[in-house]
Amino acid sequence: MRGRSALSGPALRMGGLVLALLLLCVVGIVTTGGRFASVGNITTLLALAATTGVVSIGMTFVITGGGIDLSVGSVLGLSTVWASTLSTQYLAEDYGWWVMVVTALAVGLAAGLVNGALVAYGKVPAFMATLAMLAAARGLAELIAGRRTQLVEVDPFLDTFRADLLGLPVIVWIFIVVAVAGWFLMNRTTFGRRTVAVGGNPEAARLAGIKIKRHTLYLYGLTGLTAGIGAVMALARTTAGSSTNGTLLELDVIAAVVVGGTLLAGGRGTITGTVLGVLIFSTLTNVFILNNIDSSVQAIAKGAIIVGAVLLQQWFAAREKATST
Amino acid sequence: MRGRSALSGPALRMGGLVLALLLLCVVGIVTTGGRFASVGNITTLLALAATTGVVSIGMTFVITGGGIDLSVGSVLGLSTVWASTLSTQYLAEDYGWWVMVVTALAVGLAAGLVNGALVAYGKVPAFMATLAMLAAARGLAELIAGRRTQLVEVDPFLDTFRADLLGLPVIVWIFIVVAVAGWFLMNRTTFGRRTVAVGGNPEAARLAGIKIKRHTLYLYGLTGLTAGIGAVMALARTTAGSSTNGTLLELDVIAAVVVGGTLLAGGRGTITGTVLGVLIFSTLTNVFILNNIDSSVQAIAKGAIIVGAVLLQQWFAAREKATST
Amino acid sequence: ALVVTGCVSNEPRDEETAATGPVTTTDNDEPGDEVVIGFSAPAADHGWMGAITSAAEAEAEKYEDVELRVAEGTNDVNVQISQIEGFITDGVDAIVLLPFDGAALTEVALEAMEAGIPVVNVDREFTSPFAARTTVLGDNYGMGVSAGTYICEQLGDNPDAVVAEIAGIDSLPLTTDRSTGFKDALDDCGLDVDARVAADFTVEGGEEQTANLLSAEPEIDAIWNHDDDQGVGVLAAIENAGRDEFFLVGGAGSSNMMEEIQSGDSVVQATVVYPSTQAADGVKLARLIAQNKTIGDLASIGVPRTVQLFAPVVTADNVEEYLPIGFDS
Amino acid sequence: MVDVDPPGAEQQAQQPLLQMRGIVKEFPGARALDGVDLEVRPGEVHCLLGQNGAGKSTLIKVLAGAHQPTAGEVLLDGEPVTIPDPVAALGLGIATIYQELDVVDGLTVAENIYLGHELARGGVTRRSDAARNTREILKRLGHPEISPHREVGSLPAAGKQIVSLARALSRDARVVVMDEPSAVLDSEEVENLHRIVRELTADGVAVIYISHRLEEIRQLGHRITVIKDGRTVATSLSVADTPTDDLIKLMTGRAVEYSFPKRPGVPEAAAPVLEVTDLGLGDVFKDVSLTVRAGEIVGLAGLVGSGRSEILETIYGARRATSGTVRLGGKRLRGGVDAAVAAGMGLCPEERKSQGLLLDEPVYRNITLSTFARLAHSGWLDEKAERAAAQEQVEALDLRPASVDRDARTLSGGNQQKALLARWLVHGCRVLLLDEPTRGVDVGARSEIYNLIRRLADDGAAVIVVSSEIPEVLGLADRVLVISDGRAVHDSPADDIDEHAVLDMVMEGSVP
Ligand SMILES: Nc1ncnc2c1ncn2[C@@H]1O[C@H](COP(=O)(O)OP(=O)(O)OP(=O)(O)O)[C@@H](O)[C@H]1O
Ligand SMILES: Nc1ncnc2c1ncn2[C@@H]1O[C@H](COP(=O)(O)OP(=O)(O)OP(=O)(O)O)[C@@H](O)[C@H]1O
Ligand SMILES: O[C@@H]1[C@H](O)[C@H](O)CO[C@H]1O
Ligand SMILES: [Mg+2]
Ligand SMILES: [Mg+2]
Repeated sequence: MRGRSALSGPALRMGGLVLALLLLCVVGIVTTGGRFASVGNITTLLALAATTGVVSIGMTFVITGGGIDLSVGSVLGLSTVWASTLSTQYLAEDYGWWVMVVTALAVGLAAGLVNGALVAYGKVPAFMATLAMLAAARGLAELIAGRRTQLVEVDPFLDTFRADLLGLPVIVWIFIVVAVAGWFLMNRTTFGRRTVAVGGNPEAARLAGIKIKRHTLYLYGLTGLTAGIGAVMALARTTAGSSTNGTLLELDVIAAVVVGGTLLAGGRGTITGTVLGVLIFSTLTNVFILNNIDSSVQAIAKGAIIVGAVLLQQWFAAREKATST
Repeated sequence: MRGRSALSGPALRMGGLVLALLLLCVVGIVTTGGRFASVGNITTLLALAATTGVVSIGMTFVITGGGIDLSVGSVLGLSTVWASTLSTQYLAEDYGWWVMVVTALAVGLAAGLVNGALVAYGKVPAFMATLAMLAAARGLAELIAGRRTQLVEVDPFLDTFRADLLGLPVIVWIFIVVAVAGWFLMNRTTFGRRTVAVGGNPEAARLAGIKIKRHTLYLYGLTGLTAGIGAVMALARTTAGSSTNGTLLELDVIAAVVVGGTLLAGGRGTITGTVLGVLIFSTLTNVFILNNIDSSVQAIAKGAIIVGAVLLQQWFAAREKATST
Repeated sequence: ALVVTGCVSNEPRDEETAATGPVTTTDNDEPGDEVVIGFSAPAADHGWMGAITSAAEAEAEKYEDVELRVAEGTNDVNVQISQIEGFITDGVDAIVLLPFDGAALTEVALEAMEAGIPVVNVDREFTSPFAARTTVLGDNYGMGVSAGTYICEQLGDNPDAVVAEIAGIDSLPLTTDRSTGFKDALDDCGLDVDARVAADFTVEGGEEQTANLLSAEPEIDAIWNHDDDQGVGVLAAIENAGRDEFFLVGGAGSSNMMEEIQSGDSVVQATVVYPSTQAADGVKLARLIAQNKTIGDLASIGVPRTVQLFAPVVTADNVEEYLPIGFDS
Repeated sequence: MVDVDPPGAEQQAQQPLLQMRGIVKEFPGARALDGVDLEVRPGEVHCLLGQNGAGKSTLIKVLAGAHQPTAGEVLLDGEPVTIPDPVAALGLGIATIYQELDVVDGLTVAENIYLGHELARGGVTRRSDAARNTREILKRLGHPEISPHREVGSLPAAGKQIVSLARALSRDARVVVMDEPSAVLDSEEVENLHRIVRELTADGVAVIYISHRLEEIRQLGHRITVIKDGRTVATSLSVADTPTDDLIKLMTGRAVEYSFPKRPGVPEAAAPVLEVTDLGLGDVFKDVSLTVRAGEIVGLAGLVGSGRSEILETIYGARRATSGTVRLGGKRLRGGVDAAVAAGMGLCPEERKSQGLLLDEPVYRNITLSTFARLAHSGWLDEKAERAAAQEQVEALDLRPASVDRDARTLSGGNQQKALLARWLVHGCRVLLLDEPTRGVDVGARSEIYNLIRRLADDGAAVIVVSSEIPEVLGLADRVLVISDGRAVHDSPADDIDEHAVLDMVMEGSVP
């Protein structure tokens, strides 16, 4: 009944995740020594986390708002393809690299809005609408790409997004900016509050005067937009657009969000948790590879660790409950 | 409070699905003439539907009961691998083909029970627990198979399950039997009624004296078991066990179940709908193949058709509501 | 080995060159009986596989007597089996089949053969010799051997050299074949694989896995990358990391890897060709089989049972020669 | 108030059937029960009284095996028993009707009634037996028209309550516990319920009855136990011998004026704020016209299912009217709820949990759900202002506990209702639509809510109140509309009509 639980609650709830991440780091350091803790490796790790991370921020919103978006991976793929078609690249050569960026963002946003319109106004269950988009966007990407990998030749684009800034790659900065913006949006704005309300009890939100359909539309648009941002990052990282970009990304992203503590049923979302979830998974892969572990064993260990992280988190949540008495 | 809607409701709700299936058949006949409607083609179509179909029946239960099982595909793969290891096959040579069948079913059941235990007793969200199982089972299958495809050499096994019975392949019969049993289990037994209760209002179910944890355990066990049955069918159809069997099966299965009208949130499930959902997707693939359609265009069309089917179904549901007022 | 490559790449070429490719045939290209050929291959989820289907389609286009029915590319063996069953029901004249998993498609191919439809098996081999009339093979084990041998030659007498391997999809038997061949060849000169990742044949996978790999191994002497499609990502990661102390050997033979080799200033020194034209060869041979024709330049009658394609190592020395058969990632 | 002689008055003192002693229940963050004693005899209606949050529901959940007590013992026939889970309670012959509707929407009426104790042979349900028995039970409950095969999700709240009741009856219990069973029922249904309860007690069954309607307790109960702040403050009071004022004092610890606030009368000149003209919604209701002036409270009386909730929801824009218009301050309202809220309308819905609250969010966010955007500065939340606004209402409404940071889930039913009212108080509505505003609210809070509604009206708001308690409508409203079968059959000042007249009208309309 005291006010303190509001302060300590979320902090404690994150405890399990932070502990899991620290444990992983300790394992990394113990097993590989300086190789894990090196600046280069940490940079690599962050750069690898960045794309998934940005899309996960968007996904956190849509899940908190009571939805799900299975199409993020294929929309990201479509965006990379569209932004790297020859004609887009020609335009970018003439007018500047922002043409490619705008194209990627616009494609992501548009796909997201289509999802949102289907879910909010067409009343198609989110799972179905975005599954359909998954298939359709992948197909469209293949058509546009003609099953080719499209190399990015626009040097100013590559120079901008592959550069380092204050010792960190630009794409890591993008992740940081998106995460911070996402945190503010979720916790400090009316948009975030509406998201929680719409996901927690849509009928109550509607009767309180919140435009739940329009908000749902925005949520999917936002997630699509992050897929578009992710596409720009993938283009920069891989220097190529391909319809296979983002394959199975949706699973990684949803796993990170849910391991982070966002309720899959909606109504509760945590950006901090999502960031930790993303870092846990990237660190995991990194530690595996540093130790040269067989990919099958990796898969088994990954399964075990997902379960372990959730159990740990629950243990902390239970403790939180107990201490707040 | 009139009684009639109980009779007309489900029938009408299925109307959209039946219509969608009929439409697809008409398209098939119009575009390919006799080739679609031939006995051989219909048999092919049903055989294709069978494995997905059996697993979808299991998935209908777990979703109706408020859960989800993302691991069915990789558990199916693991079961095929385990049931076709050399040692199992030796045993089967000595004692009879049932050894392979029992192995496949046991592996499926065991994996399902592990899922169930994690969800019910470990309180791990279903999405996470079964995602972990997805990764772990696939890894384990790869380890056991040593990334080799294992040929089934036990002839009695192949003779039994690749045979025809009354003009239909045995695996189609298995699908029919599982579907009928599933329908009966869902609609005519205490197990089925409790499944709806557990998914629809777990608190009410608990207060009514239902042991919801144990029931949840059973539900995942059941789904694992259907993955095991699916493995037997896959072994028969492909004459080989492989860790790649069942890749992405979960998406097809969930799509079929949800398009069929089972509520993803739980509390409402329809076996008839699931069967129709499975048939719609197989027919779709079949018509595509017969018409020689580019796979990218297929993907786009598939997306459009998923959305179309859901909208059609909704239109029927709306009509139902209107008439039952 | 018998060379049947070079007929076509996925670059559209003008009729004339193609019809009179390096291996000149007899009047086999004259129109004959109408034949319907069913074609099925895994999903075109990477450039090589995309090129496989495109090349097969382009090949069929050239013959007015060929109607090619292309089934949806799929990585689901169950679906692929039903595609073949469909072809059998349709009574096509021949089937060209690149199975997702050779073992799993063997039975249905046998059924086709028993139904009197000749099957041309491409790339991933069936487990029964009776399941195909003719088999067109790349050489996966041989690819590994070629790459390993090349690396042995380059690193020669340095037993401490660090060798890394970037495989494709780990769960595919062909990956195991390639890795085994690679390991065997390295064994011969006293080297071993110090680090290994699997990049799933995708550009993204290549970038991600390589980034981690480079972090794991601060000093590398040589890398073999199984697949040039994922190679785009592999190169991006290498560039991200600013590393160049090693050389890289590619796999499959994409045109952009060949261009890298040609440029001379890239870490890419060589690539091992795994022809993306094998399904096109399959179509060609299926047509001949269905029309009861035979291959020219052979004394024997009838299309051969097995055609194993040559898997040469492409280096700066011979890249000019191979560029035309490179496929677009 | 009717003063019926309690039917069991002649009952002699006998061995108690059920005893609960020193029951303590702690929740993380709250001690809900702090030593409760209860003693129930066979064949009696034992009433459990207490303010919202006193711990009544928690106590009966302990008895039902849904909660495990932290301390204390339960005796049945003088023998101590443990009740580890709901199955055990049912096994001991204790059946419970919970305060929250505990039915499964996706199952049929018969399936709900037999959920957990299905009539089955080897796991296969005996459907025709279940249907037959269900029909019998429903007939006994006076609802032969409900089909056993109807999906419960399609029943209105009252129908669901009847299913819950039927379920308890299907158990052949020795103790039947009813937690505010009459809350969602209208007067006719309540009569029906009382008949059932009397039949049960005549058979020797003990009924534990929770209700906030004191007149009901007078009619039905034999003895009373009063709980305050998790403690028993009086046990086994005789209904016949305890004056209402004493009961209220026991419950609240103070004297509460149990009457309706004075009506100042609406001046003729008062401007019409809300004008509803010929409003209709499919065949649910038709041609509803009403005008509410500033400072006026209009009551809608009618039977359950007569369409009153739908009328409110349609005025509010939550349902799309099929005909008619709604004007607020002379301006026609178009669009949905958001437009209505923006124009200054507010609705407290009938089912507060499913329609009103974000159960896992703190109280203050529930209170500011319609205003947080207004308190925000160009999209940036001002939580300080939100808390302050919420805190003000929490104090004004005496919401308990008074913390605004608690999750809404942990509030008792009556306090949840107050939180919803607080939402519209913060908003400052010109038109307030209240659907069953005192359902499940205790006597003390009830008069507070009445005063509050009156004060709002006096401050110039136009209020419409839907209530199934006819005295409430008559006592609170300036003007009464009687709704029967989707039509307004009467419209007059409240003084011109009495309870009997209203009953006559609604009954007449309901005759098929
Ligand atoms: N699960 C829970 N966690 C924490 N506190 C709870 C929980 N359930 C109930 N409480 C608290 O226990 C107290 C008693 O609640 P209870 O629901 O028993 O009251 P009640 O007498 O039934 O009230 P009402 O008349 O409003 O229904 C309240 O203060 C409530 O906030
Ligand atoms: N969505 C709907 N579509 C059609 N009819 C409906 C719908 N919802 C409710 N009804 C019907 O409308 C009528 C009025 O329902 P409702 O229970 O809301 O009335 P009410 O007067 O508000 O009663 P209560 O006292 O329970 O609030 C009932 O016959 C009900 O079955
Ligand atoms: O699918 C694989 C890869 O694309 C490889 O690069 C060439 O061989 C094929 O079988
Ligand atoms: Mg209560
Ligand atoms: Mg109502």
